Amino acid sequence: MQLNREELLKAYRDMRLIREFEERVHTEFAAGGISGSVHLYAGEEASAVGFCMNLTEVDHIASTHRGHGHSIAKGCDVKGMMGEIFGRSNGLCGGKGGSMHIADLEIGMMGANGIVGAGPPLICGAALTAKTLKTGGVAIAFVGDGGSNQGTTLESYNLAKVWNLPVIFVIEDNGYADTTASSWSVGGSQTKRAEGFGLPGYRVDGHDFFAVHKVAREVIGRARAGEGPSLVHARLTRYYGHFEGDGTTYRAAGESDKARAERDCLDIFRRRVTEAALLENDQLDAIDREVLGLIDEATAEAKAAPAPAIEQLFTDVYLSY
Amino acid sequence: MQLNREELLKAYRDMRLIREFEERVHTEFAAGGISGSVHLYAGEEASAVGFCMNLTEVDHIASTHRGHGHSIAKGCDVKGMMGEIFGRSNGLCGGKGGSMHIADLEIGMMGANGIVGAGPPLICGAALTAKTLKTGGVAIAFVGDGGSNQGTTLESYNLAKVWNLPVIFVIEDNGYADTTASSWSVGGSQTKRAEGFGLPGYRVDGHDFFAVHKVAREVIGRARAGEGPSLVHARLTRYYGHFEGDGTTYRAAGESDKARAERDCLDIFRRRVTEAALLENDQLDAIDREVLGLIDEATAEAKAAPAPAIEQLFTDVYLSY
Amino acid sequence: MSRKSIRQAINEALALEMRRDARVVVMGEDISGGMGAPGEQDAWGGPLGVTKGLMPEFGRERVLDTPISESAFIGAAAGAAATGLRPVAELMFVDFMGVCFDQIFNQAAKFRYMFGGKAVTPLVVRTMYGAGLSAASQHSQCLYPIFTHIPGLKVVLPSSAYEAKGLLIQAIRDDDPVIFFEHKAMYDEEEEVPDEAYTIPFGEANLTREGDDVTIVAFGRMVQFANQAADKLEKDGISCTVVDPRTTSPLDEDTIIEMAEETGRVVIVDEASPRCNMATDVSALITQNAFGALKAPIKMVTPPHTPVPFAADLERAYIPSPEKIEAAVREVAAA
Amino acid sequence: MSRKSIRQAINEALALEMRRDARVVVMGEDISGGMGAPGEQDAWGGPLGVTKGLMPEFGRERVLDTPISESAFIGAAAGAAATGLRPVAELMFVDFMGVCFDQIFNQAAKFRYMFGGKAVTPLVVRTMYGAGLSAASQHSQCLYPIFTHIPGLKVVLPSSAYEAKGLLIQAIRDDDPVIFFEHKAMYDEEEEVPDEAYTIPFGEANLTREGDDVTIVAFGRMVQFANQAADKLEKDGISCTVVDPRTTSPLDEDTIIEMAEETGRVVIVDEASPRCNMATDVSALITQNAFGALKAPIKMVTPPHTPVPFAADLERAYIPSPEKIEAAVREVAAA
Ligand SMILES: Cc1ncc(C[n+]2csc(CCOP(=O)(O)OP(=O)(O)O)c2C)c(N)n1
Ligand SMILES: Cc1ncc(C[n+]2csc(CCOP(=O)(O)OP(=O)(O)O)c2C)c(N)n1
Ligand SMILES: [Mg+2]
Ligand SMILES: [Mg+2]
Repeated sequence: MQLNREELLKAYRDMRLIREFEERVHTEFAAGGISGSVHLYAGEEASAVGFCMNLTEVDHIASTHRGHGHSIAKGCDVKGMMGEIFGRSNGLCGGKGGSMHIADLEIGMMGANGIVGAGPPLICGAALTAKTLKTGGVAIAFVGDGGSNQGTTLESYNLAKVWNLPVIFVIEDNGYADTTASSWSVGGSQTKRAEGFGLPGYRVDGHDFFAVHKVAREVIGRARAGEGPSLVHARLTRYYGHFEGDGTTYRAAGESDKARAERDCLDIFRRRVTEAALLENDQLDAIDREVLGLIDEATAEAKAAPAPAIEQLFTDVYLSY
Repeated sequence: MQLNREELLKAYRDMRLIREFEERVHTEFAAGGISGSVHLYAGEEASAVGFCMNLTEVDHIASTHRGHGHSIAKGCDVKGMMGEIFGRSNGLCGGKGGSMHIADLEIGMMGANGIVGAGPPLICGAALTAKTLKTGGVAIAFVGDGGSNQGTTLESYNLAKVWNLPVIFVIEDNGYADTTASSWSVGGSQTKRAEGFGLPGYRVDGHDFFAVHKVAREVIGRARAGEGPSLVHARLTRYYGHFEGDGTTYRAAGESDKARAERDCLDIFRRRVTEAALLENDQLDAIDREVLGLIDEATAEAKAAPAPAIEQLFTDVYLSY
Repeated sequence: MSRKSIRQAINEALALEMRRDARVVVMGEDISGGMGAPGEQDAWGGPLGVTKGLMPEFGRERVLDTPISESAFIGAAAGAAATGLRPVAELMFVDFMGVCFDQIFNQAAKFRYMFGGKAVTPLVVRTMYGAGLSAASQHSQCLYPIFTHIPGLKVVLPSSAYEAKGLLIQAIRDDDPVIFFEHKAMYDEEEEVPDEAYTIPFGEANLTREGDDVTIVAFGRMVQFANQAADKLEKDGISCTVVDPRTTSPLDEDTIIEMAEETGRVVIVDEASPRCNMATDVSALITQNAFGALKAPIKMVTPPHTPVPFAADLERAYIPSPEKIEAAVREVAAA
Repeated sequence: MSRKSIRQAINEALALEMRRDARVVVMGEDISGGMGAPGEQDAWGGPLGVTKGLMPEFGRERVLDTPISESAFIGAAAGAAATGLRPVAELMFVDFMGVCFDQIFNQAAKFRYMFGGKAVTPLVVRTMYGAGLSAASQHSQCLYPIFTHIPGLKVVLPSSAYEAKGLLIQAIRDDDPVIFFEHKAMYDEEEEVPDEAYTIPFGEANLTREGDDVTIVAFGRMVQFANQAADKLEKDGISCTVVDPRTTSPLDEDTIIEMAEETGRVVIVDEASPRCNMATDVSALITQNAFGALKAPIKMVTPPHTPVPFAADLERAYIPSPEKIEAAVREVAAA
């Protein structure tokens, strides 16, 4: 465990911030303040944070429809995100994108994406930019277990390999694509697929921040050193439905409660760092309070923000036309 | 070697017929009688015939842009094929398809295809029909090494696996996709990719009919028994350019001549069966003559056949409209 | 006969045809749901419950859940159609066409022509389209003009529950590839629908009303909006004909031309992006064939040339509304 | 200034821009050729030699051959464009769009809008289109109406070598995603082309001739055919204006409307399939905006609603020819 105290605090705060953000979106959605399709990342925080902790602003990530966690981990402004999800003018995309299109290219967040499997090709492009312009950057595509079956994803493994791109594919396997079990939909295995394309493939427990962080450091290090792409298969749990409103009847009774009770990434982290006396419970509690306050503020600001002006309908289609 | 005399004669005749057909198309193209893009299968005959010998009319194949060999091996009428390539009314598709769209659904030939990677999804459909209607049929997609990188192909491995379809994917690796070497374009390996998706993967020398036939029998038998899809990686050589007109400067000097001299599938076959005293040279020579006569006839008939009537432009778009 | 939602009408059409013909199979992502999962099977019946109940009745052999691989399974549906099944594949949102269009437009659509008339491809692709549910740019598009552009495809846009049932049964019995568009904001809309199977032929427009002053040609959900506008206009003494072409390919050119000629004033309403869309298609048709009868410029009511925005107010401003249709009709009536 | 073929003009445009700006990279299947092979490198320069010579000058880092994976590499080009490069990706034939359209129409085209104006995507996709080389149904399509339909894309259809060079340089310098269509039957056509770099702005139509009787609006290769037809008609005293819009998106609506008004008689020539195509788009535009000036029905000259056939005679009958254009103009002139 090579993380210093500051890094540990940051890791915890990022995970907690994602969790609190998602819990709030869950509540606000139920209360009727949010429209559209919203896919929550609660339960999967260790993956986004474990990877993004190893990145800087020269690095890029491409996300999925379940993009809030990746966005926060990569450094998107949570107030802007909340405003966006509420469809307000203070939103990160001015209210034009919504939950599924949160992006901030300036900090290397290439966007949540409404199209399953669209991220991997795009991230190959970010990696190509890094390689061509010698920025030193690496690029990570987060992909769901469902998205791992999309041809666009599979092609990208090969392109990354033959172009020797600094790319990491992170398969976030939460067991389901919508209602469909990954144990059914994924023929073979994620790591063997990687090897089939000549990529080193790793498995990791996605509930365990430290495990994720360790493998992330390794594959990112390799990519940064010009040694090419890798794939990481992280098993993890989504706490809520596929989207807000999903009854999740296809899951086993108590399935996600059990994961929450036994394999929660925040609990595991807290236990680990306090038992090893790396951090104090007080410090973590303070973060919890700070984060809660921030989410309160973000929510209040989003609700108070005006809707986008109608003229916004017509702008931003082209730079010039 | 479990083939009887009749089967051996058929195998030789089919390979010879393909070869003679392709040699003639090569000559006629050079003479200016054929227009459009023509991709010749000469050199690869053992693959098409080795597989299709194990099929009957309940079975389906999907081919590629390089489709003449598969078509003949599956039993398409060579006169109809020649007429089609000449764009004549006696063509298998009435002159509307040309070399890249030769098909005969009645005998299970689902078409050459102008789109690289389009065959694998289609063949999953033929296999689904066989499975659903319990025809006992199996389905084979022939795919080039270049086509093996297309997402549509890779997705199909997974679909065939999770639906447990009676499908075989045959990767015909002739070393090049256009000018691009498969040693560069294919990350990993074909057989490891197969395993990555949970399919058994086999390698075979595609110049050797007997080797192909053996593995074909095995994977087709397994598919027919409901034991699911497989992949076969056949290495072979295309004698001519990517298309007629290609200068092939990207190849090593003498590369294809060498293969013709040393690894020609017809030579290997003849040597093997005559040395083992399974067939006589005379018998094979007789086939050569018979086939040559047939190709002469097919060519003469194609040249003599009228162009399609102009009204044909408007027909066959819909059954009813 | 009973009141049924569009959701029910579509479900019933599928069930009836599956009972009638063992070759009809349906497939798609979560088309039943719970595949391989420990909990409820048939958990969703598609994301909006349209196919719920089919799997319990017809089994997993005929109601096939798929991995997320649209090229593979839509292509498989095309291949199955060409070899003896009559598949109804669900492309969850038409916005996803970009990952599988080849199998539709270069394969299924062209088999028959390329093969010189020797293929029959009874494929139906059901797909959701349209704005109105805050689904943003990648889940709200119409895109039917793209499919209409392609020779070899038939394109269906039902405007009500009655229409949906009859047109879907027709689509399933049809021997050509059909793309069947379901507007995601309309599933709950109800009307009287017969319980038994019936078909509505393709290429025969429906006149939802006839009037003397202005002819409105509208597609899919816009038929409803056009009728709402016509109701209001009626009160001000402007009487409209509303033409619902039902299918954009084949298009009932004769009825459209005739109705354009009758009033000499035409408004076309299309929820699709404005360039190269059905509004331009119908306008050009009329101008080429009924020019002499036209008394005023043909007006098109469409969204602006922008992606679909997320925020509710922006999305409302994006969609052609009954108010915009009304204004256009008034303008054309006065011209 | 010297005579250059369209092939040379395009090659020169690419080379000039690559010299000027290190962020410009080109990629595609066999765009150089011989990748990993034992023989000649830069063996093809694309299937028709258009990019030959770029790799020797700029190296494999900036001239990137790709596996056959259009989604991956066109998507990579989009992603690279959004992160600092200015990629020119080659989609060998536009007919292959069906395997990669998502990356073009849902990703590159929509970034800027979805992200609230915070993306810049200077992507160019070069692609071959059109019939005439016996390439049959899957290698002869036009499909630019589909791209024109999509908000967020710009669509360019050069009609000659001079146009191709100036429009391609503009495309590369443009900050929005541009789809650049090259007609595969035109590469050898020559004219005088300046040696240095120059740009032709998008959305400004070119009048290849002006006349009094009939306005012909034509696209891409059809501009040449329209000029040929106009030459013949001239001799019979029918004088035509020929409008080459150059780009279908943006479209120079003002010039088209103005030229339609000047003659009051319009023929539109489009090589694309007839439904929801540019002919309908322009016809509808004129009818909505210049109705009062029209003296005759607008006629559209297009192929029939069929795939492109293989046989030479059928293909010839399929393509709008100078003769068909001439006949349409005569009809409109007499109406
Ligand atoms: C191309 C495409 N196909 C289907 C969908 C519909 N869809 C959205 S999310 C989803 C499931 C994704 O599952 P997975 O990749 O495992 O991600 P998770 O939701 O579990 O995070 C589906 C089918 C889509 N958005 N895009
Ligand atoms: C989707 C698509 N991309 C590109 C092409 C152009 N193309 C036709 S054949 C070919 C090379 C195919 O190589 P391979 O699959 O190895 O088959 P081979 O020609 O060697 O038999 C290419 C790039 C195409 N027809 N379709
Ligand atoms: Mg999942
Ligand atoms: Mg090859």
